[in-house]
Amino acid sequence: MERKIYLDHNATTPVHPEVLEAMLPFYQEGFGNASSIHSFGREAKVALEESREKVARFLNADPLEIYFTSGGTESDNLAVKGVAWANKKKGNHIITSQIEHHAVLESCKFLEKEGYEITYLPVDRYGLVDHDELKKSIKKETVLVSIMHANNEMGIIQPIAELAGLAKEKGVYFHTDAVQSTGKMKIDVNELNVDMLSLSAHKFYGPKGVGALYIRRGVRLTPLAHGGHHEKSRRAGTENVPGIVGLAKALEIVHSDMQKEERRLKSLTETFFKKVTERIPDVFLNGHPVLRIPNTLNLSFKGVEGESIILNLDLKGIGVASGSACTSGTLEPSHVLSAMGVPGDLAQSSLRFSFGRSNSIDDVDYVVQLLPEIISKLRAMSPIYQK
Amino acid sequence: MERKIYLDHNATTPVHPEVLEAMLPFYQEGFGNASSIHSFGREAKVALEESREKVARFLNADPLEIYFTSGGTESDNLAVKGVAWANKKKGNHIITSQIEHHAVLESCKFLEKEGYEITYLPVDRYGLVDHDELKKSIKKETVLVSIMHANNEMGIIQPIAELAGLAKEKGVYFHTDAVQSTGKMKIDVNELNVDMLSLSAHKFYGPKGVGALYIRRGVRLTPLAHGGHHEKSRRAGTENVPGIVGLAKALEIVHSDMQKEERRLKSLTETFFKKVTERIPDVFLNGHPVLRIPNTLNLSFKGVEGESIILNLDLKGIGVASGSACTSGTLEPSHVLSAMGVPGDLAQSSLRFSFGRSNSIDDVDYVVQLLPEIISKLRAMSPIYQK
Amino acid sequence: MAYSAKVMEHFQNPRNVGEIENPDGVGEIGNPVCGDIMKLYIRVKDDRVVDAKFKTFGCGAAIATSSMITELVKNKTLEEAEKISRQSVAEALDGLPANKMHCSNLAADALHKAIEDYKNRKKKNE
Amino acid sequence: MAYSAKVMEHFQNPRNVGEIENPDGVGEIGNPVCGDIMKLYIRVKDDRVVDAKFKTFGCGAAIATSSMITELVKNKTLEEAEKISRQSVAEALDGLPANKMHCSNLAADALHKAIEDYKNRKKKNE
Ligand SMILES: Cc1ncc(COP(=O)(O)O)c(C=O)c1O
Ligand SMILES: Cc1ncc(COP(=O)(O)O)c(C=O)c1O
Repeated sequence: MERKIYLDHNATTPVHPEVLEAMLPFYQEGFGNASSIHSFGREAKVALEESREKVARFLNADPLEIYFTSGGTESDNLAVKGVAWANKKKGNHIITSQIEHHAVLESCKFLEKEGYEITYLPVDRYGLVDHDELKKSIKKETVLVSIMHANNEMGIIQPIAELAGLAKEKGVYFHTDAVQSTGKMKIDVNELNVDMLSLSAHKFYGPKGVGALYIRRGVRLTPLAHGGHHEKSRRAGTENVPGIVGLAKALEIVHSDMQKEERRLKSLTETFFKKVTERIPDVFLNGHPVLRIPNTLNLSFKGVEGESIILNLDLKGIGVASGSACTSGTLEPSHVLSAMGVPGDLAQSSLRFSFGRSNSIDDVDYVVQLLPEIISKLRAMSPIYQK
Repeated sequence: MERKIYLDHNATTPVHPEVLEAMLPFYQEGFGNASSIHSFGREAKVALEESREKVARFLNADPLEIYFTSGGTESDNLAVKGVAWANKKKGNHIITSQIEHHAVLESCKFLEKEGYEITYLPVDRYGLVDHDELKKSIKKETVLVSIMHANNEMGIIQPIAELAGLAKEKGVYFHTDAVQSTGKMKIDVNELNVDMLSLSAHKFYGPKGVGALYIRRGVRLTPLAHGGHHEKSRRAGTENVPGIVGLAKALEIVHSDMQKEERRLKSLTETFFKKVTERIPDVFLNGHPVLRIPNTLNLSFKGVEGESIILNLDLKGIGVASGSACTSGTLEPSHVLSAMGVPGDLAQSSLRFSFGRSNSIDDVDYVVQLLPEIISKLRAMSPIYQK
Repeated sequence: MAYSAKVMEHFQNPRNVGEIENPDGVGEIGNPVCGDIMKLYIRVKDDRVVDAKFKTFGCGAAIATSSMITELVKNKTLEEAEKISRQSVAEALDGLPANKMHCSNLAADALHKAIEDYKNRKKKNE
Repeated sequence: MAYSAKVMEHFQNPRNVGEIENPDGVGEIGNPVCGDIMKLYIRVKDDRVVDAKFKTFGCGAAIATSSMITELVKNKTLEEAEKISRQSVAEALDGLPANKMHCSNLAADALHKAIEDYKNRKKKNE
């Protein structure tokens, strides 16, 4: 069989075998509806609440503050729109950053059309939001600040605790999209000082289609999905028990060896970066060099468009992602690179390598061995590359 | 082991073994993100689009008209709020019925608070919406009529094609919540003449946390979840590929022997009803006697409160549901029975038996044998029951 | 919702179900919240509740609290019986689910009504 | 997004990559939609395109269409070459994914620019 190397763990991850094992009993045996009062339902309910407790424990939250959703996108939408709708009387101003995931950005754009005012904070060339910019932007009408923890494209980590402190001082709710940081580093909602935090199971070896929103006690928020009294009436819909059990189990697993895995991934990415830059000229790291999650490298290969590299790697069984316009569907290159001031052609030339549990140093060596030839072949074809 | 009999298939169903088998390859092998362009992603994308085609085929729709969601609740919310938001310029009036599922009712109540006008159509004592009432209610400002196909509590089937025809005549969108009918009877969006139709996989032996909304080409609708370009930008969020594959497979399975299973379930429920009423006096069938899905019986046991029956059956391993206030969480008895004009004490005395694939005539016999003693014990305790 | 073992035990084997013929006091109460109905009968001798029986149309919690209160009240003086509160019934049952607390009101209220009824009758007869 | 086998074949083995020294015409075009850039060189003899080469900074579709158009145009008269449209390139590649159709514009536009360039040079020399 052809060798397959997956270097796109920020897009999604395979379900961990123990996660799947934990989920299986709830498809056919413990399949009840957690709202039913008979034994079938109670069994599901117990699993649901145990999962909630587990998740709360790993986030240093109270189980009553954990709400299960269908994923990161729903969590983000619920946080942003939910707070906006519920706090109309206080104001109609929301602050976010230019580098958020589309789930936050598009929620904000939707609210903008509804008459809300949105401030999109700029970032510096490393991708960091400026403390003073945030401070200046908060005003009487501000009801929410939403700034992501780790950026999905770059891996940059924002100093959330500090930024959230500014919001808290002014009595403004703070939400963070922790979809990319959860599972890759310690998450403590109190240390982070946030009122809401989004996460998505499939980013940390859990199943797709399930996520959670941490909502600190006391936060006023209108539901996105109305219906039954599930999730304390904040998120209606029959609970996806196998998925929720899987989410909790996945969180448990990533926590069981987090520091070790952090160190391992950091070493893999560092080795990869070192070898790539040794063997290929004109490669640039995008985003902050240090404030980053351990698994992610965003590199620009001058003179070569991202998709054309992806396709060549794909032909060798290697899966990576790019922020190039031609793969994004929007036909615009990465809004994150644009916000960081990366010039258009370098933005078009960017590739994201995101490592994970399945990767070893062998994978690094394999990719590093193939990449130079691919890049030089493409550069030979490029009208804008001069050695 | 204690005998277990599940008679609550309208609440949820166990995942069919073949469904689980179809899902499994997408947790660890074909785990890619369907938006990724590398081979991992393409494999997921193929599975996603094949599932969409399958679902479309069974509904007699076009694959482009099938949108996957996180379940029935989300589908209902998306249809109701989505159309309301997108068609503000045309009008702010929505028509629904008093017996809808909470996912539709609460969406309407939310819109009411936002300034929309909602008409909640009454039903007759059999639970049927009146054709003329609907006709009278449609006005210039009406943008949507949402009336459910089969009611979850009673099993009553509305004459959707007829009702939808009225809406169509006036150029008003028609949505139907087919969460309870899908999998239990043939669903053809063209015969039903609807513009939108909600379904939820876990009601027909598929997994929880995944559903679909059929949206006829040309319907204007604002998304509920904003973000990436998934589902043609109408429902953002990484696609739950295993869940979606499971949904499609489940639909395939229920379609493979639908007529046979319909007949079998009809015979089971008829036998059950006959035997129960033979052995227990003062039992009343709620809802239309004929226009009903084949698996559902809603019975009122005069003088006895629903939860107390459920608990007694539960002690014998039998799972059923009730519409009694004390199990609903809302502390109000079934809004459906109220709308049908069933008196309060009979509403409190109602029990829903919903049969499914796991049930045989043995189950009927077993329950029918236990039930008389339970009812007479409780009636002996009842201050309102006189023989 | 999960009932305690004690609730389930009383629900399965309710004590003192029935009516007392020619009772000394009767308390009937309908729960406006959920529609449950309870009827509590007492027999009083020398200012002491010597017997209590109930009939209840209601959920598991309503039946268990009914059963429990008839146990609690037996052989109590009227003064002691009047002190039996909603809370004491729930506690005696090792607690009730949060969304069922309203059901424990039923039993205590019916008892207090029955005692009131006994007192009214006595007054009339005096 | 799924590319046809033909697209992938041209992407993997692009024909006529490079520059023509002292070309008779050059067409350079940047795709304003997605930022791709293509440079197409032609050699013309007796009103016939006898050679064509390209350099492209772009996605799979951009590279494949570039390669394909150099093949299509070779040995065509200028008149014939001018008739090569965006559509004909896409068709020659057994189609392109819907969201990549804009990339096929690149190659056809670059060719037409190169021919125009050739004609302008010729006019100047006349
Ligand atoms: C930072 C971030 N937020 C939100 C999301 C959305 O999560 P999901 O796709 O699970 O809805 C993603 C991933 O797609 C992400 O990387
Ligand atoms: C008629 C009806 N509509 C909608 C729903 C909601 O579906 P889900 O629980 O999958 O969100 C249900 C079931 O709960 C239902 O029976």
